[in-house]
Amino acid sequence: MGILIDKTTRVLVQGITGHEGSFQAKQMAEFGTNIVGGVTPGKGGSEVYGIAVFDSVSEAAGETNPDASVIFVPPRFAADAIFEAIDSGIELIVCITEGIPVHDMMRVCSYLESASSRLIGPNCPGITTPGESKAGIMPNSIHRQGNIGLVSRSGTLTYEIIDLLSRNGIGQSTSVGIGGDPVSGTSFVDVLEFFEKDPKTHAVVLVGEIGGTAEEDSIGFIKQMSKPVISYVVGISAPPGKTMGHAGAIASAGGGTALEKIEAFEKAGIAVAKNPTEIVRIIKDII
Amino acid sequence: MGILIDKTTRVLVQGITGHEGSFQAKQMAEFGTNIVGGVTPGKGGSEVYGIAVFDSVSEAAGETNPDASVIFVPPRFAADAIFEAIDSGIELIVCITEGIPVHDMMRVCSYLESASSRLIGPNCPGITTPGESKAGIMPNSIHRQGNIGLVSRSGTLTYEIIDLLSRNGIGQSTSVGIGGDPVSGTSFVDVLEFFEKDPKTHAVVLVGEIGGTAEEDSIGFIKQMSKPVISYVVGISAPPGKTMGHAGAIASAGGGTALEKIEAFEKAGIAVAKNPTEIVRIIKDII
Amino acid sequence: MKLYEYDAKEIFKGNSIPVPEGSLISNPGDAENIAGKLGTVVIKAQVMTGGRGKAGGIAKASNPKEAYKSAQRILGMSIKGLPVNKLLVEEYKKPDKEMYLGITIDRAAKCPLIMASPEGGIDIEEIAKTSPRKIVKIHINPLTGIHDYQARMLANSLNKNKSLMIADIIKKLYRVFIDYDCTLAEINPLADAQDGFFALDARMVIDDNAFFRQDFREEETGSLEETAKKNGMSYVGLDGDIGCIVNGAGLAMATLDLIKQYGGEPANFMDVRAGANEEQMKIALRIVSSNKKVKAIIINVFGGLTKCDEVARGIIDVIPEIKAPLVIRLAGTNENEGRALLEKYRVTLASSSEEAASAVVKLGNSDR
Amino acid sequence: MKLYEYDAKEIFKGNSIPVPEGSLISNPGDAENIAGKLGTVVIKAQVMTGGRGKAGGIAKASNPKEAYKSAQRILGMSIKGLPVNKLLVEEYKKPDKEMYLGITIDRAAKCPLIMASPEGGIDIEEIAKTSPRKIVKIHINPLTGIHDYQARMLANSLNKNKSLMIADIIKKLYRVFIDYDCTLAEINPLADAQDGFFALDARMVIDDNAFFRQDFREEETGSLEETAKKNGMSYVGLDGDIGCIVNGAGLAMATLDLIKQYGGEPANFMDVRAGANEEQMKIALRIVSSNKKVKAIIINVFGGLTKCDEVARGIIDVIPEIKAPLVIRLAGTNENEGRALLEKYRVTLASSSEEAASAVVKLGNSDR
Repeated sequence: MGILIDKTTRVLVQGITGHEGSFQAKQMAEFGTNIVGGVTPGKGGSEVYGIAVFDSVSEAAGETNPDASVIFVPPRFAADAIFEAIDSGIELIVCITEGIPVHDMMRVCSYLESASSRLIGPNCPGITTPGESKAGIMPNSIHRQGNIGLVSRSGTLTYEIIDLLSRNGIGQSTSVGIGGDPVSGTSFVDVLEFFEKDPKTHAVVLVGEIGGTAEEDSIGFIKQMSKPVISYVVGISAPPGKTMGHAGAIASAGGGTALEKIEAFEKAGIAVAKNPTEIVRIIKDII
Repeated sequence: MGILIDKTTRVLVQGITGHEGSFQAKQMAEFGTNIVGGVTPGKGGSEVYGIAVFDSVSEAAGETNPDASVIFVPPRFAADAIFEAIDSGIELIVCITEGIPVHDMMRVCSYLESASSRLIGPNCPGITTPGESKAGIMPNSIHRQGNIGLVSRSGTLTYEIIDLLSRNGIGQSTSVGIGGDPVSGTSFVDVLEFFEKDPKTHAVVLVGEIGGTAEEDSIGFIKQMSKPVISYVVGISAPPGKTMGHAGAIASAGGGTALEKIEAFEKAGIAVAKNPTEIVRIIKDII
Repeated sequence: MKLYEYDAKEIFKGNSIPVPEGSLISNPGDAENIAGKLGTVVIKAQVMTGGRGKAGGIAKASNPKEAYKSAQRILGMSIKGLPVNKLLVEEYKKPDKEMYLGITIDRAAKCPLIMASPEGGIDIEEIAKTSPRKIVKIHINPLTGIHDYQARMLANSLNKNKSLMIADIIKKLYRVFIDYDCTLAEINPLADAQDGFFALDARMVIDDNAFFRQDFREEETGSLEETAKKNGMSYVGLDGDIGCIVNGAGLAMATLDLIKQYGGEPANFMDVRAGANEEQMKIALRIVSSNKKVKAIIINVFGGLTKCDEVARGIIDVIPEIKAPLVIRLAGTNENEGRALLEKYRVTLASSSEEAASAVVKLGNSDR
Repeated sequence: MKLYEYDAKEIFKGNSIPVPEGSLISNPGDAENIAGKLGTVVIKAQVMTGGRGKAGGIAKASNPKEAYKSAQRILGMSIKGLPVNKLLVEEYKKPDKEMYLGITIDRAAKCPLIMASPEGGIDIEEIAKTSPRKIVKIHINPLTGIHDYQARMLANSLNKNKSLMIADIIKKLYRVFIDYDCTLAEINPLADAQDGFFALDARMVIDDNAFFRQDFREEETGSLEETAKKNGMSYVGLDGDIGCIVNGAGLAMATLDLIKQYGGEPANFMDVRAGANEEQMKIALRIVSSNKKVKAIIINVFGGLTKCDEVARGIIDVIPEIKAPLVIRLAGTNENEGRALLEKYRVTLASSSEEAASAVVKLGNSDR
């Protein structure tokens, strides 16, 4: 249950021999993720924590038949790694890498339009379905099984909210970090559509931030949903024209401010939390 | 009836103010084609034989709602014209132009994979459904309504065969010239699939020539067809390594000779005519 | 990274986009000389901000003396706090018509967006407000690049009679946009002058993430933003007095928002990134506390990759140097170890973001 | 258009694909000089045909004198009928291993196809026959271009330990393939030598249709092929004695095939294209009849755009110059007018392609 991944999902790790890749592969394995292999060009034949390493995704795909791949390769090689995963027919690609040139991502996303793969990220913490599987880098300890879906553009703020929910006895069906880059594979709406269909999910928390119109663009679908959505948007104090940490977190005179987003949600009758604690309160009110 | 086009098909002519474009637009109109407009950049607002000319396909599309476009623009601008037609949502694009760089056509064909348009050609005489419509340059006088589908990589040879069929009382459901270039939009198989589904078509004549494996690639489908296919392949006397007029008509040590194709058809039990007259004889035997 | 007008125009020139003849200078005498050669010139302050014209940073001079005087005046100016050290002196092109041409990234469509408007010389946002119907927008497929027919359609919307020339400029601007990894490439205004079209102003913003394949180097300013960036962190100066150190951009923004909710004003945004360690934390604290306005500092860390005990050790090393009171909230990996280490120091420990924000605002307001 | 090895290697060099140092020369003295500088050299006949090695057109020379002698010998040769006028003299690179690398167009897949094989130095068709499993093939999406991972996979199949260097060459070869509108770009053999990888032979074929944007000019040979091409027609010389003039490539091939069926041998393929007119027909007849072997000529025209009366007029103008008997078949637009014009001349009129072919073969066989 939950969305996108579960116990049966066969996960590949691209960039598995790197510092972060190997550490996170271990963390995922400890969480219970069914890791079937890793890829690092030139390191084929070696092992990382008992996980077989291959030279290429196609080779790994032939041997291990993966459903998903989590990408940890450095920014300048990351787009290539995504193309490789797409061309190898990997259904779900989670790209953790931060700092990929936006022109690379535009090319990747354009290519994805005629491919059957789904890309989560880049610059994202990935996906966790508590009790099932984790394809990403969220801390193992914070999750708790339950019925709240979470989708967020953020990283640590997502952990904070998941942790807060769990401490308050509110478990999650699946938590999805879609990433903080201006151009990325999967949108709020895409994830909301999955949650809407998922019988285990009873309500969804949407965590947005400044920049772009991804939050506003989700309103149309949220209004059609049968399940309540609680929104939380950060960056009220962000000055326009400045990038706030995430490449995509930049508001301008042309739009993308937190207040605009919050107003749009309120106008559409969607619950808006002012801080993490309020998310908990609103969920408790609803359920 | 027939395939791809009929009386109701709304046809646009790209490059309508050129020498060939204007002449052929007139011919098409005289044949009965429902020509709804023409396009030549910079000539918007003028008329050609009473046909309104627009500056761009999107403008023409907005005003005239075409289903098909026939392209007569010079080779160096032709790929751009095809892209314009695809992006304007034209369902059927017939590109007459000869001499388009093959790299341009590879790009176009790759783009077509994720588009909803169908491209016939380039370097082709187009499509004629006798009694209905003509989107191309086949001579008006040679056609006769009937039940034989014709698909060919050739130009004048196609006219010759159509003429011969008509003179012998054998009418055509639709005649399709898919073009003599090495990389083109629609294959033998694509057209055969249409003929197989078309109730008016009782048998199909396939005219092939040297170069590539388009003929061999169609055998699998022909064997599944409920309708008889009569093949005719030219170029037995062509020396390997020489381009015989058409950019795509070149056989090599690696393959693509007429004899290989003929043998493949014969081995698959597909009727092979040795000359145009034999096509007529075989059809008369069958029907 | 934003480019100076002069740098952007150099790139334009190298890519055959017509710009007025001109030079970059830093003293009034040079302005005089150049005006002697070029005739009537325009003198433009090279500072990284809009509204230069309104601030008096752009002047027309019809003779060398006038050029000298204007250059002298503008070189003495500060525009929005930025001192004017360099001027672009270029040939004056009288525009019969000023148009807008810009390429940006459409985040929702995930592709380049070219915008053209026959009304130029003002901000595109302004045009969008006053005459939105006069902006023609075309999306470009990043895999195929711009098609001739698209350049033609955009050009037609600007000037049908001269569309070939304009289409050519559009294609070249798109080339620049791609080749230089731009997030913005803008000609505003594009002037239709007696002797052709000219980019009278040029704006380019380069994707920082593409620096590994682009030959740009950011100007050294010695700013806190720069120091942070060099250390792999992200710092943005703000107007308030509460210093902030947070791991993760989203949590940092959330923390700033909470400070505001509790009536405080953040002095800065500071994201030490997910993998922050002892050394990073020390640098971060020094950067944030170097802002004299800072009355109190909040450190809000949710440890995933980051280990709270390492963070605590980094803080402890720097505590003797810091005068402002510290409010620290550590959660996640090794949370208890981190808190234990800090307990013996004169810092306020909070157990949630809200509690920390509330506490730091109180400390900031209390005059010590 | 095929390029000479030397021209292809110049392009390779300009695109940083390593080739042995060498020069193009046309007299033995130059070969001697170059050998003096380069040490052991390889001397290669520059003719546009395969099998130069077997024909003795390639020689190794370990000293200047030997180089002089070999150059002198090869410059006197003809290979498959082509006189050797130029030699490439280049540094000898001893290959530890010879590999194959080529990019072509996969017509069925409609995209570039890169092929690599650890067995090089022989034709790819030969490799395909003897060890098909040793050829690795990768299709490239023409919109995205080659991905690093694809270059890596191909390189790994050649030599895993040196895959970075090979991948680099593969990417550069792809760049050449695209930038020069190639239908073939081939390095065979690619040598793994002591001091690196080298393209020991280079083959490039350029798409004639892309000449408007490529800076190539075909060598002037004065051949009939060339004259026909300049006049917008397509001529291919064959070994027989029946001259052929047809409008349309498919119909021309069909006509040739019919001539064979009736026991004749065509002297040429000649497509005068769909829009042939009076003038074109005159040129075509003169080209075809200039082949002294021609004993009879067939003209087979199916008029669409082409008008049969115009064709007839063109023929009539040239009839006095033509000694070989003419068989003419006109069908389609203005067929009757065309036939009527020709009736008073000593030509054979046929009413179908078959009839025409049969007639021309008979005429060709009868000794006049």
